Amino acid sequence: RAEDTYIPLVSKGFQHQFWQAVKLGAEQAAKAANVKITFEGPETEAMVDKQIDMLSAALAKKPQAIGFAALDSKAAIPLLKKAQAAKIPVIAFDSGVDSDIPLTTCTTDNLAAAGLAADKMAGLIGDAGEVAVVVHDQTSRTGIDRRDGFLKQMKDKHPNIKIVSVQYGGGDQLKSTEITKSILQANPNVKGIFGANEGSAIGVLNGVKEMKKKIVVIGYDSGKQQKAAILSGEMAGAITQNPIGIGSCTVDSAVKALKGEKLPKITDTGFYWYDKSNIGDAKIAAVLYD
Amino acid sequence: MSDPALVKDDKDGMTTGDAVAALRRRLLGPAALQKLLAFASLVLLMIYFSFASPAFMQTDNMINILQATAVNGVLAIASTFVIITAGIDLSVGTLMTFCAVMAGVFLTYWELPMWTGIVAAIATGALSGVVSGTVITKMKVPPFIATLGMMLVLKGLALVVSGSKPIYFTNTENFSMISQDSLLGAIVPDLPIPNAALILIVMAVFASIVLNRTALGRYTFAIGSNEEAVRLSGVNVDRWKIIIYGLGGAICGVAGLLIASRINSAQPALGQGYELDAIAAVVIGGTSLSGGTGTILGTIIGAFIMSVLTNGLRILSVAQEWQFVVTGIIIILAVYADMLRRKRA
Amino acid sequence: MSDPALVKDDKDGMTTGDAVAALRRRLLGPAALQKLLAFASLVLLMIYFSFASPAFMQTDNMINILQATAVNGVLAIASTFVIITAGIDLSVGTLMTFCAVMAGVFLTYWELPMWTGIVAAIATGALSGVVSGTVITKMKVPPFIATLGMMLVLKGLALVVSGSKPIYFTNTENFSMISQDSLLGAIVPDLPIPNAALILIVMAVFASIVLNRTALGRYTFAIGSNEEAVRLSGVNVDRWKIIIYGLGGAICGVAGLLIASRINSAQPALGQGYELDAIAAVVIGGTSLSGGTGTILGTIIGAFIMSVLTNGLRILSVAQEWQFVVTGIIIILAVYADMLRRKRA
Amino acid sequence: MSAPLIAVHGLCKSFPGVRALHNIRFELLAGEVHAVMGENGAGKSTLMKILAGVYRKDSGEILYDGASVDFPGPREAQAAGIGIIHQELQLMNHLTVAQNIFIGREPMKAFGLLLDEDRLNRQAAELLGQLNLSIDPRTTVGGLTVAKQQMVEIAKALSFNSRVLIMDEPTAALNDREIAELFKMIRALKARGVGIVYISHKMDELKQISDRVTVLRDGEYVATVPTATTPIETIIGMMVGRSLSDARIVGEAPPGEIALEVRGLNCGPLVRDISFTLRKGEILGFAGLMGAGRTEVARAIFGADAVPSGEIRVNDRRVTIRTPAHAVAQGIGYLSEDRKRFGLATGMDVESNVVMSNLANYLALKVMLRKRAIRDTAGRFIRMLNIRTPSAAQEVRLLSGGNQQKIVIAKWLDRDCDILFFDEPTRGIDIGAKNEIYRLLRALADQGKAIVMISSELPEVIRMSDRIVVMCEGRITGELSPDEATQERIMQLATQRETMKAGTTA
Ligand SMILES: Nc1ncnc2c1ncn2[C@@H]1O[C@H](COP(=O)(O)OP(=O)(O)OP(=O)(O)O)[C@@H](O)[C@H]1O
Ligand SMILES: Nc1ncnc2c1ncn2[C@@H]1O[C@H](COP(=O)(O)OP(=O)(O)OP(=O)(O)O)[C@@H](O)[C@H]1O
Ligand SMILES: [Mg+2]
Ligand SMILES: [Mg+2]
Repeated sequence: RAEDTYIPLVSKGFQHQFWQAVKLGAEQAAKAANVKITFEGPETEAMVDKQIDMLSAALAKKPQAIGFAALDSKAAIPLLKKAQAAKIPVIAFDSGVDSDIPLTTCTTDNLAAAGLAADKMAGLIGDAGEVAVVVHDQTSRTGIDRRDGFLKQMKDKHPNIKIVSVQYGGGDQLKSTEITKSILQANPNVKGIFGANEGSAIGVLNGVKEMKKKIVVIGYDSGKQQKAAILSGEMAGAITQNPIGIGSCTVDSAVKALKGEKLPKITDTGFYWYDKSNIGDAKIAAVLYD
Repeated sequence: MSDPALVKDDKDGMTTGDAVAALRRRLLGPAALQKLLAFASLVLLMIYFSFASPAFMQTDNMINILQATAVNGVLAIASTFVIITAGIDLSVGTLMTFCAVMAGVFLTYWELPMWTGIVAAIATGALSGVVSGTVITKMKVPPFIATLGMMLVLKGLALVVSGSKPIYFTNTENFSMISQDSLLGAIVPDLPIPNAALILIVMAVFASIVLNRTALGRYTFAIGSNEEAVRLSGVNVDRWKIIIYGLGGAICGVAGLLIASRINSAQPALGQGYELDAIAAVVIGGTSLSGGTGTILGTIIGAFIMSVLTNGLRILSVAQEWQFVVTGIIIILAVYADMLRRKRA
Repeated sequence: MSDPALVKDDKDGMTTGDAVAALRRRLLGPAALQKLLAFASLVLLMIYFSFASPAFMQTDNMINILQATAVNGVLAIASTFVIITAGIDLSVGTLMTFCAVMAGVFLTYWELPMWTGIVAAIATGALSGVVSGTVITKMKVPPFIATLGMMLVLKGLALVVSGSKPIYFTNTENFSMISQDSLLGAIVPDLPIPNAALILIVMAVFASIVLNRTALGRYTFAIGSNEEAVRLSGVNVDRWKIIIYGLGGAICGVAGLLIASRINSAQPALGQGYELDAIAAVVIGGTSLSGGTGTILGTIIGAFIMSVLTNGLRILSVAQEWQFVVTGIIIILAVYADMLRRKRA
Repeated sequence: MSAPLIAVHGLCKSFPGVRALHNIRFELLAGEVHAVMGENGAGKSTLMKILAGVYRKDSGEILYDGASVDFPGPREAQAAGIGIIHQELQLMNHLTVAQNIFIGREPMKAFGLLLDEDRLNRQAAELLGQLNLSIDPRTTVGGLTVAKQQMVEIAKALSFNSRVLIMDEPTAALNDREIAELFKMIRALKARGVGIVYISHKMDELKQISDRVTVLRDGEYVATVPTATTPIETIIGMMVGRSLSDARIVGEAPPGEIALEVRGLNCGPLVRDISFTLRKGEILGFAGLMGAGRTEVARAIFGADAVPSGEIRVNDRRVTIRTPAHAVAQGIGYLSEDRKRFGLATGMDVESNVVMSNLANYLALKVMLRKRAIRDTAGRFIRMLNIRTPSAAQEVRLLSGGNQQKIVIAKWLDRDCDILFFDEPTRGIDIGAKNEIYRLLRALADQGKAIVMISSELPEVIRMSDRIVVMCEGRITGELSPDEATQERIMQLATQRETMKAGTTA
């Protein structure tokens, strides 16, 4: 029976708003499908082993299916094999696993999304000049992909733009603020900064404001402050994934798998550029969170 | 027996000449020199960074550093009290966050006027400190564990109370003024020192007075020096320790207001890890972890060493992984320098 | 005057009857009872979770718990030595990571045979411990700061050496066996206890022997009890302290191997925060942070309390923010229970 | 006769494994100095701690001013007018003298918000003045000598204006002048009607100051007698159950060859141009006032502090000693005067402390401890030195002060050093045990060991030494043979300050 169906989601984190939005999407889908879910993730995206412990505990509860956002593409493979042996369907979300066990992966192409941010940045600063990046993490998948996507696009497509600094603020608004201020202090000619997740973007915004600079700020993800900054023009725009969509996709795919439906290898939940002009569009508003 | 110069101070009828001589001694004597030496690491760092990058020694960067020191500085002041008692408080970081969240609850969820939020943050901090102090004194749980437990409890509660999402101060537009505006700049336009730095200074002066001129301060040192002796002297050590932890908590409440006003929101997931920075600042500033000694001035210098270092390395665009290495080494060297200075004195 | 039972042990000529009585006393006497009581918190937790969820008390889940305890347990063993000397080691977490990275460098980057990776990890740990110990003894930097500095240095170095990305053990397929396979399960199919748990037990036995039956262990306790007295007894305290930190570091190297083999990679950003879990386990296990007392058995119990708690709360699907709150409270209560037990004894 | 201030009946107190007090009687009158005597571990301190509210009694009755009391803590006892000077110093080392004295009773100003430091210092200066103490109230206590710290403790206890004042070995670290000063204070208090309990192991003080003596033995009440009419020998007899002699203790053979030679040793202000020789089989006494620098000389030779300049020769071989480990390797041992801080790991058991400096001798395969051998050694010393402990596994901190001192001695006996510095070896030790220690030192010398005995008790130095070196202000001011050595002669050298020395030769 559907209401006895239990699907734990083991995520990469839970405190950040991005993951809270994924959780929201998953809960909505679970309610619609009348299944029970839980959602948990380690405190930082470095804690690969803690995530493995969470996955073990989730499997111990003998769930009907499982959702998993791997912090490391290889580390969990033995456990996933165990799940496969126990005939528990696995749905990957956010980023994939080096294995064909997951029936599908609900994800966004972070590299391409950050590339789009680079294109937008180039357009806004006239395709030349100095640019800096504030990233949340230098070892987590999302941090690496967003950084590399942005840098590669700049190098390949916008050779006149120079990246003067890439620094990491742990997604901590205060640290990111201080980092931004130091970047602006050391590089007064910077024309734009890209903040690679919500905390970094808010930090960049604060830092630019405190230094009383007028430069192009591009953010990532959403949240009340970013939305307000885009409306007020302090932020030029931001990339958003569809976290709510990722969450609902994960649960929906799991439910489909339990019904025996065939799933595509990858379910792209998409990403979007939003700015003052389109922030009100229904399609955009649906993927933003507060 | 004792230094005659010192004894003379005792006498009530000092002549003007005596007073001048005393002042000179105070400013130029070996004790003053020793205090100046405490600044040595800080000054050395600043000189180095000034030569290494022209962007460092500029008014606006100095103001950046002032502002960047505020939160850690206030947390370090809170920690100083506890550390002088030979205790430790690992919960300062998450307590700061929890206080910020409580301010958010009052101001945004309940739409109350701004002063209530300020009171709420400080009262929450004091209350939590009192709880820690009670666990430590009445349940005899060592401070490290009691405050480690509180760290987790407060981290959880901050998430619970805020609903795991940031609280924005939408109802109190001028909340951000607390830390970001510059009262001083409004009077002296050339000195746009942000309020955050002013608050740090005010807290430092307040803490210095409490530590050096009140009974609370006296018992802080006494307990850190020999708790059993204080107890045998008939002092209610438990009560004073609870008060000291409560005071530390209240000061964390101020830090909570500062950070919330700085980033214009209460971020429930932030805070863990800040306690180590605060403790490092305290120890770099010459306060001993085994208790009984310490100064607020030292703590402030320690906090500035930490933020000058971070700021300078960032201005030099040192790769982040190397920033960790350098920071680790400098923390050790700064404390080593302080040891040497003390030994020579 | 004194308890005759205690004195009798001294005499050489014990009769068989005496021996039996002694054995009985050892197993059933108040001392033994007291030791059993140390398990009380652990047993209570396990009973509670067994009733609360059928999924808890199952072989699979017990094996999960064993597996999950291994890394923290080994780190806690390393911390036990240092804490008994009245020191502290905040670098155990990042050192573990750095050792794992070094194993990765040997095995994957340089493609050397597996034993070299094992040696590299342990030697790196020992070396780093020796550096901490030297900073503490020769530069007289307090352990808290020396190891806080080392924590940052090692965190940075792990990123530098690995190039800020995970190192996979692609060249040594069976590296994952170290922790994940089950030697025991191969012999007794019903007991598929993972090697990680076996290694934890081996390390615990080894550490117990070192602590209780060697000169190193005796000096560990003596230094924690009164370092100055030991020095004035003509013991080269500095050298022994460096050895003790070195031993702690080497044990962290074992933890590094365990975690790397568990997650099949060396993750350079992992590790910070693990030191607090390790210290909590040590203190819950009855070792005093002020030095001079402690047991490895207690530490192991402490580590199990931590992992049973974490696992149980997850199995009960307690909301994560509440998990923090509950964990914080239980840590405090477990140490409180241990205090009560000691006081009564 | 008035009703007693304190009356104790049938008091019992046990610690785990130890029956510290059993069925104790005790009585204190107003205006009386009542000495409590007994061997180490007899239960004196325990009884006093119960009276002062530090410990709770197990059973029995305490009448204070005729009313039954049971103080839950020291604060309550103090409030009721019972003050105590603890045997072990209880000071806050980082605080100043004045701050220590008035802890918990600080004068305030600004409506009770701020401390009135000036008044605090003035009050302290007054109090110290009454005691004739030249201590600046603003110096930090941690930097004072043990003697001065002891005086601070006394000043603090006096400042309470208590009706009962308990003094647990207040003179253990004081010199004669300071003791005389203290006795003056005690007489003044007595005249004011304060009841004083006085504990000491120095028998000569009894007659000087006390009115009555209560003797305890093994935690039991023995007798209460008036001091004036009871011979000291009788009291000693009641304490130890036998009589003791106080004849000079001389060696069997004349001293042998030179074991240690020190030439021109300098180390800080308290070790200035020290030269002396020490022979095998000899006991060399180091006399002097507190603060003369004798401890510093011993510590300098032992490598415990900064490396000294000058020459040290052991068995006619020049040696460099930088750490205590070097010193011990050269066969030099040092027993500190402050056993709690420098002598013992008090949290560990008796046996661990006994073998502390000699652990290498108890190892199998160079790493594993030979536990049985350790226990045997501990047992041997417990019997030999008559250490009162329930077992070799008892924690040292639970033993009485005198028994702790014996464990320090056992530690160095076990190490079997050829040159031994005993710094105040009998401080806080009862008269019976003192005699044992004297005999022990002499026996060691007779075995060929070279011994330096630092002591502030002149009779003891004279009684024990084959030669006496006297120090003053960091210098050696003279050397005396036992025949020339009188208390007067030693005191003269010990006070030969540099200013007075001009023109004279030492
Ligand atoms: N806290 C304690 N726990 C266990 N035993 C104790 C404790 N305090 C004292 N004792 C024991 O009680 C007995 C009496 O000790 P106490 O300190 O009263 O002796 P004392 O007469 O003052 O000796 P001394 O002259 O050496 O100071 C001793 O055997 C001692 O070991
Ligand atoms: N920690 C310290 N810091 C500064 N001065 C000290 C310290 N310890 C001792 N002193 C000084 O050293 C001097 C000698 O002290 P101490 O009483 O130990 O001398 P001593 O001659 O060895 O006495 P004793 O008769 O006890 O052996 C004192 O004048 C004291 O002021
Ligand atoms: Mg006593
Ligand atoms: Mg001395």
